[in-house]
Amino acid sequence: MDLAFTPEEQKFREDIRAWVHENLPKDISHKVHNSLHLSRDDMQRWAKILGKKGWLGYGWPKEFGGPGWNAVQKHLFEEELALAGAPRVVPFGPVMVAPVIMAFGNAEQQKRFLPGIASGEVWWSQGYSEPGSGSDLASLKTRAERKGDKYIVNGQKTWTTLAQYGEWIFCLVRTSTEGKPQTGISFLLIDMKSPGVTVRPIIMLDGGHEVNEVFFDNVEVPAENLIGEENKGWTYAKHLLSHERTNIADVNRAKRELERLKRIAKAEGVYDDMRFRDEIAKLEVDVVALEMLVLRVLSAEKSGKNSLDIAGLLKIRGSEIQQRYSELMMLACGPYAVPFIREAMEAGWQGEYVGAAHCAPLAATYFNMRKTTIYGGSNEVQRNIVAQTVLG
Amino acid sequence: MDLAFTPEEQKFREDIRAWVHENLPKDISHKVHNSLHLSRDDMQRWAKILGKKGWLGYGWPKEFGGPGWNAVQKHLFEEELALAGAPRVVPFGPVMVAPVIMAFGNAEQQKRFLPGIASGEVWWSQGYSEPGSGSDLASLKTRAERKGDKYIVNGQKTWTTLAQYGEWIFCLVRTSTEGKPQTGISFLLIDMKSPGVTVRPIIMLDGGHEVNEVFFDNVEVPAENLIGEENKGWTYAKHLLSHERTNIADVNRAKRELERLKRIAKAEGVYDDMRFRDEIAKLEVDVVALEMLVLRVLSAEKSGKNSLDIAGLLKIRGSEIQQRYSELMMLACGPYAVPFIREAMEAGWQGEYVGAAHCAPLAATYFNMRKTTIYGGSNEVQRNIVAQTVLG
Amino acid sequence: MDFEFSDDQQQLRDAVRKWVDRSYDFDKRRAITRAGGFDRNVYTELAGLGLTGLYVSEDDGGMGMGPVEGMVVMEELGRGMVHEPIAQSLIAGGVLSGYAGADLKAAWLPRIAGNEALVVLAYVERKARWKLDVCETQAQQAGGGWTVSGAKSVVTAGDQADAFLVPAIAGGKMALFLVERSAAGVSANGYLTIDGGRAAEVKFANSPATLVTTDGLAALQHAVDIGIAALCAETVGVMDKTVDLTVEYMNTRKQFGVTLSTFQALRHRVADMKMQLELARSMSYYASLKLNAPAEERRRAMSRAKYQLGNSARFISQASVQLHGGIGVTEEYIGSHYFKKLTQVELTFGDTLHHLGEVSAHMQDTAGVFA
Amino acid sequence: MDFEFSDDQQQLRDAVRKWVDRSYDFDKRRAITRAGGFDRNVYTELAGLGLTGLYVSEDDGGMGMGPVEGMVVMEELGRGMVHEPIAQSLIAGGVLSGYAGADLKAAWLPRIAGNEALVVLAYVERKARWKLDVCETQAQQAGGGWTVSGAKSVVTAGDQADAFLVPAIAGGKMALFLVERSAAGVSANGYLTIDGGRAAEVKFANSPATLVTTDGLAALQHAVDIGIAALCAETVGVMDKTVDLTVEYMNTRKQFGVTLSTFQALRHRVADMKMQLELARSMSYYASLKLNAPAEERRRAMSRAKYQLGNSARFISQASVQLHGGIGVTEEYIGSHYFKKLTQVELTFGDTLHHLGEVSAHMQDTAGVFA
Repeated sequence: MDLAFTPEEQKFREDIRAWVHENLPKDISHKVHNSLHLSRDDMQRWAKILGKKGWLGYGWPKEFGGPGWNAVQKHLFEEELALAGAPRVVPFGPVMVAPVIMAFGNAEQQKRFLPGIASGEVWWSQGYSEPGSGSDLASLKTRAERKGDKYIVNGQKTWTTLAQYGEWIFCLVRTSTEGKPQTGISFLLIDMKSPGVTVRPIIMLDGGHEVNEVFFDNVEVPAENLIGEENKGWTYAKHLLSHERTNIADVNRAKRELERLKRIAKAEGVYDDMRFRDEIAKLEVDVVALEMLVLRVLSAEKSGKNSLDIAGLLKIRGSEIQQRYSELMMLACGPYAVPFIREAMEAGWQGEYVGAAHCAPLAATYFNMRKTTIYGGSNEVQRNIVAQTVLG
Repeated sequence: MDLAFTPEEQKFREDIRAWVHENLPKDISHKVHNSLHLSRDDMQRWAKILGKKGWLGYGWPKEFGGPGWNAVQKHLFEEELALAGAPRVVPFGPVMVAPVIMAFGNAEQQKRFLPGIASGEVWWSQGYSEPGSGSDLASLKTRAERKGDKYIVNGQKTWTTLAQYGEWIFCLVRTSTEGKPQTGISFLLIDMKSPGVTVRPIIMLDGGHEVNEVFFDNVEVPAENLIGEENKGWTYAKHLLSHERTNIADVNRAKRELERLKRIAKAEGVYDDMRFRDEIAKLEVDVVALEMLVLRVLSAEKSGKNSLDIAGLLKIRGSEIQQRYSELMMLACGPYAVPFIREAMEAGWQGEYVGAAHCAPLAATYFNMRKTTIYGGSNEVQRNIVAQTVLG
Repeated sequence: MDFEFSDDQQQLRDAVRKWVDRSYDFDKRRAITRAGGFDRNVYTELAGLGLTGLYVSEDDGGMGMGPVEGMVVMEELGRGMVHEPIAQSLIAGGVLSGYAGADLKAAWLPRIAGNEALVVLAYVERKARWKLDVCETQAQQAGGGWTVSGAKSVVTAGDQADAFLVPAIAGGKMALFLVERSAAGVSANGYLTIDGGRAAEVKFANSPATLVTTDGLAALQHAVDIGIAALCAETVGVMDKTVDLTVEYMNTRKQFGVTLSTFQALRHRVADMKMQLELARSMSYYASLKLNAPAEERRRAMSRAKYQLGNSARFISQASVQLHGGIGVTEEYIGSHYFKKLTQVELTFGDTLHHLGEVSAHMQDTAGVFA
Repeated sequence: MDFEFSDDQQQLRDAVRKWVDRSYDFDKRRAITRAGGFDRNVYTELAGLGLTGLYVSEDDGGMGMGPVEGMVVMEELGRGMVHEPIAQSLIAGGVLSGYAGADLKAAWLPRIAGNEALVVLAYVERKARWKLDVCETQAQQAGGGWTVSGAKSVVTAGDQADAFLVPAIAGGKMALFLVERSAAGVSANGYLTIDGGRAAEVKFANSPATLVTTDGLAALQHAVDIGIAALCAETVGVMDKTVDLTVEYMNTRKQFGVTLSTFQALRHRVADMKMQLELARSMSYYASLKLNAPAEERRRAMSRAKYQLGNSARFISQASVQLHGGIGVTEEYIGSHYFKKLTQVELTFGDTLHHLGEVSAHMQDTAGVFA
């Protein structure tokens, strides 16, 4: 047992840190550090910088052009990016669909899709949820009917994050209504420029446009865009989920934001108010405990001995912590968190801030963070899963 | 709307207060104020004092010899007793079985049983729960078979509070296995001196002997001890539950104990520690809010207009508050709550207290209070009930 | 001890509810937010119902009513999340009635009751946070009158109001002044608030002011307490509706082939919401019934109430969004606006931690409602 | 970064678990409680396993092991709720090894490791509560030696121990002394503790004492930190077993015709217990891995850990009893003893609020495990 990273791991971390320091545009990290609005250009600019270095697919094995890092290295990479104020890697391409294409796609598909994902050129979206299928994803209804060498897709996806920028979308579609709901689902890649695809914004309670409805009206999809076998899509999707582990805890971001919370509390004069300070102290312990939990999972993966099946705990705790720091930042500003001036949440606003610039986006961030206990399998679903592992 | 009690209600309160001051033995109130062990004699001595005044059955209508008080008067009476440090009236006779006998017993039964209950002479116990029937009370199995003019009772009751002192016990027994479980239950009064009745102590985690198992082995019970009709017992028992309303919140005791908590915190030097003091402050608000909730129910009863169906809320909140003040008292004493010296929890102990006399019973009380969220319909069952009223 | 509403109070409630149902639906409210978060026409309608003059005596053209009527009105306005700040009229009516001289009363109370003047409290300062006794705004005697200089933050409808109640330091001690928005040196920079309503930064530069009272801190405390009682009642209305919406959704929305209301874990959450709602309602009653108590007792009661309401609002708002799932975090769904409204409650007249501190600092040896 | 146990550590764990399973079942433990809460023969058995000398160097007859081994041992002892205080031997071994002179080490460490001497920390004072720097016990230099006078409370197995580590003020500064129980002027008044173990009030009246170190506060802080790390590990063991018991009961006990584990609201409670358990286990690792860090970093880590463990213990103990229902509050059921043990954890080496205060007072600008 040892808490310290090995010298090799430390060296790895320092190399990443130096590179990020050199290559992360300051205007972008400024926005991240201050919860200001990130444009499509910001996100894609950073994605392409990573892509050029070969690190956008930082979880990829060497055979597909990735760095072939182990779990600890991936964690250190994520941590250095987060602490430096890099935008989160938009996961739909490199983290979500790419592993599925690698594992279940054919050579042709791999050759066709992976380079655009690795370089950050092509923006992918995820088409899973539907209006009637939230926690109960397997009940999805979007149909794909095979007609010759094409699928005709009809239906609707929703909560599709950043689909307004999407060029391709990977979808779970129903290709059969026989048997259990899970067995009739296929995994299809769809060009969003195809006729019949419509994207409609969903405005969130913070006023932001982050998610969308995506409608499919007799969309023709070449059959060659089917991943693996028809009706096996559920299996592939589950494989994908198993690739998301420690990252869902978002502990690195939590560390960054906890430091920001302390800065804001100091600026607002509440860091020395024992009542408020105690709330930060509680969160401090929460973050340390979450990080230890994450490190335990990493250690188990590294050793390959006993895997720790606690992804549900990481999701629950991580999201609770995200909500809490966003809430405390807002409370730190007190009355000055009340103004809701959208322009003040953009970088470079020349208006007069109410209170201080750091106050402007805090309520919006608190609102936005409500999603974290809902998406990616709501915390209630996660508790079901945890209970299942404990109680049977 | 008016928060103040009417002059008549105030006068009523003052009369009660004066009488209690005059008649409550100081040795008994000393024990109550300090959570020391109450003997059977203590409890019965007080019951007989109340009985002599005609106030043991303080909830009884005039026609049965009670004072005929309204809901507010009953509340004021309970409050004055609680604040003065009177032991809680042992409810099984005057509060639980008596109303059932009044409502569903025949004249003969009323004549035979009510006087002994009103005077405090006869100690009653309650035979509801069984080893297999806790929250699911209707699944009870204790059988009563009619043989001529007798019932032959076989089975077991459990969690029978103070049954070691009991002379009579009112039981729910199964007289039929047909139909829904609820329909085959009868309400039977059983003389605990009958052959075949055995009482075995259950020692609680605080080391106290408060509850028992009661075994019935071919116990002969005269058929005249059946209340109302055979197989209608469930209805009577439910009637009984509807007679327990605001009292289950135990808010008067909470007020007394909150004051005690403040005294202990001062003596232990933590009243001026902001962190600890804040915990008391939170409880202070909890108690005020609970009292307001109780007063709202009383007001609704008094006005007869809109009844407030929130007994479940009173039970949940009241029990949580009881647990919390017992926990805070223990924490106030810190390391001095660790010793567990049973003799030091008796009045008049001549030994050397560790820390201070007030520290001695605190952990035991904290342990004992765990029961409050379990008994009388666990808080989970109460939440089911509340959810039913809200969601249908 | 009586918590029943009189027939008159019930009629008042019905009248306000009917107005909300008829004249202030979600689309209307949303349009007002888009237009800036305040609609003077709506305010005029509310004045027509007599609500702006609730705490103004009948002699001065008001309704001459008390805290219970104020509570009834605010509960109903809360159910509809009405932006237009009747609570500010209650504050202005109450404070001027209680602290101003006869001339000032005669000049302003009829105008408040008659909707000629929207008068709002301008007291938040950058260095004060929730403290009422921290004030950098200064007052100077000039000729026969006064001027004030300073800046006040997050003033409700501050660029729409006709006048402000402004605490300022006069001769080393806090006094309370009335300043008209049209007065020289007054500027108001308005913006939307997180609940979709309106507020402003208001600055005073040697602005002519009328003295309301030299007992400024007492008047300010009283003003805030009127505001807290009104806010508590409003919050009860907001939460009541939030619970209704949640219940309706859970009984409609299906997952895994059954309605959400089938799941015990979610049912228990709703039971906890009901608990928080009823505790909050109880403490709102308590606040209104203590609003005319002596200052110390009144202030203790308001802090207790605001602490409970803050806790309840936090639990109910967060639980409601969570129980709704995705739809609960969308702008188009009304529920998310209830969430935002409840968030703003926390950030108004002192947050929950602040009032915990007040409760803690002013505890007595005795306990309970009558202690 | 590696949280895997070595083969040696795994073997140590297995050995202790085997001993607990074989030699310390519930009946045995209960009998020890009835007989006073401490059994020297059991302590001797534990010494036979090498546990009393875990932190004593091999040169001094001990095992020369470190915090991770201490953690492994304490977890297993926790699972069995073993009364006999190995944590005290860890403290005595660690503190004497770190702070005592060569002679004192040579005289006592072999006896501790060899079970000839049970040495326990006697530091709680009436006026100190959880503060380590409040001490009224006085030390006087007399001839070539020292005497101490004062009273220490809730000393683990205080009337069974052979010697005490006693902080006392010498020349205005805290020093640490070793006092034998057989020394003149020592009295120990023993009693059961709430977990069924044993403690005592110990008084010293001009009792001959040996100076361990003049750097008494640092040594005491270190002693308590060794105790906290051990207690955290022990608590993980206790909670681990508590969760197991609860799961077993819920999968057995039927209500309404189905097992308790069928009810979603109860299932979610179990998920929350699992959460608290794993957070606690993580922080117990953290505590043990920081036990040899520089004093300031070490102390900060121990407070963070004890705060988490306190919260987890409270939640798990209370939830476990509640999920059991009636049986959970009976003396005859083993689960209620786990509850009591977890209650005592809260009252040992500083409660949760105390350690929150420590975390709060020593926060840094950075965050996380490596900050």
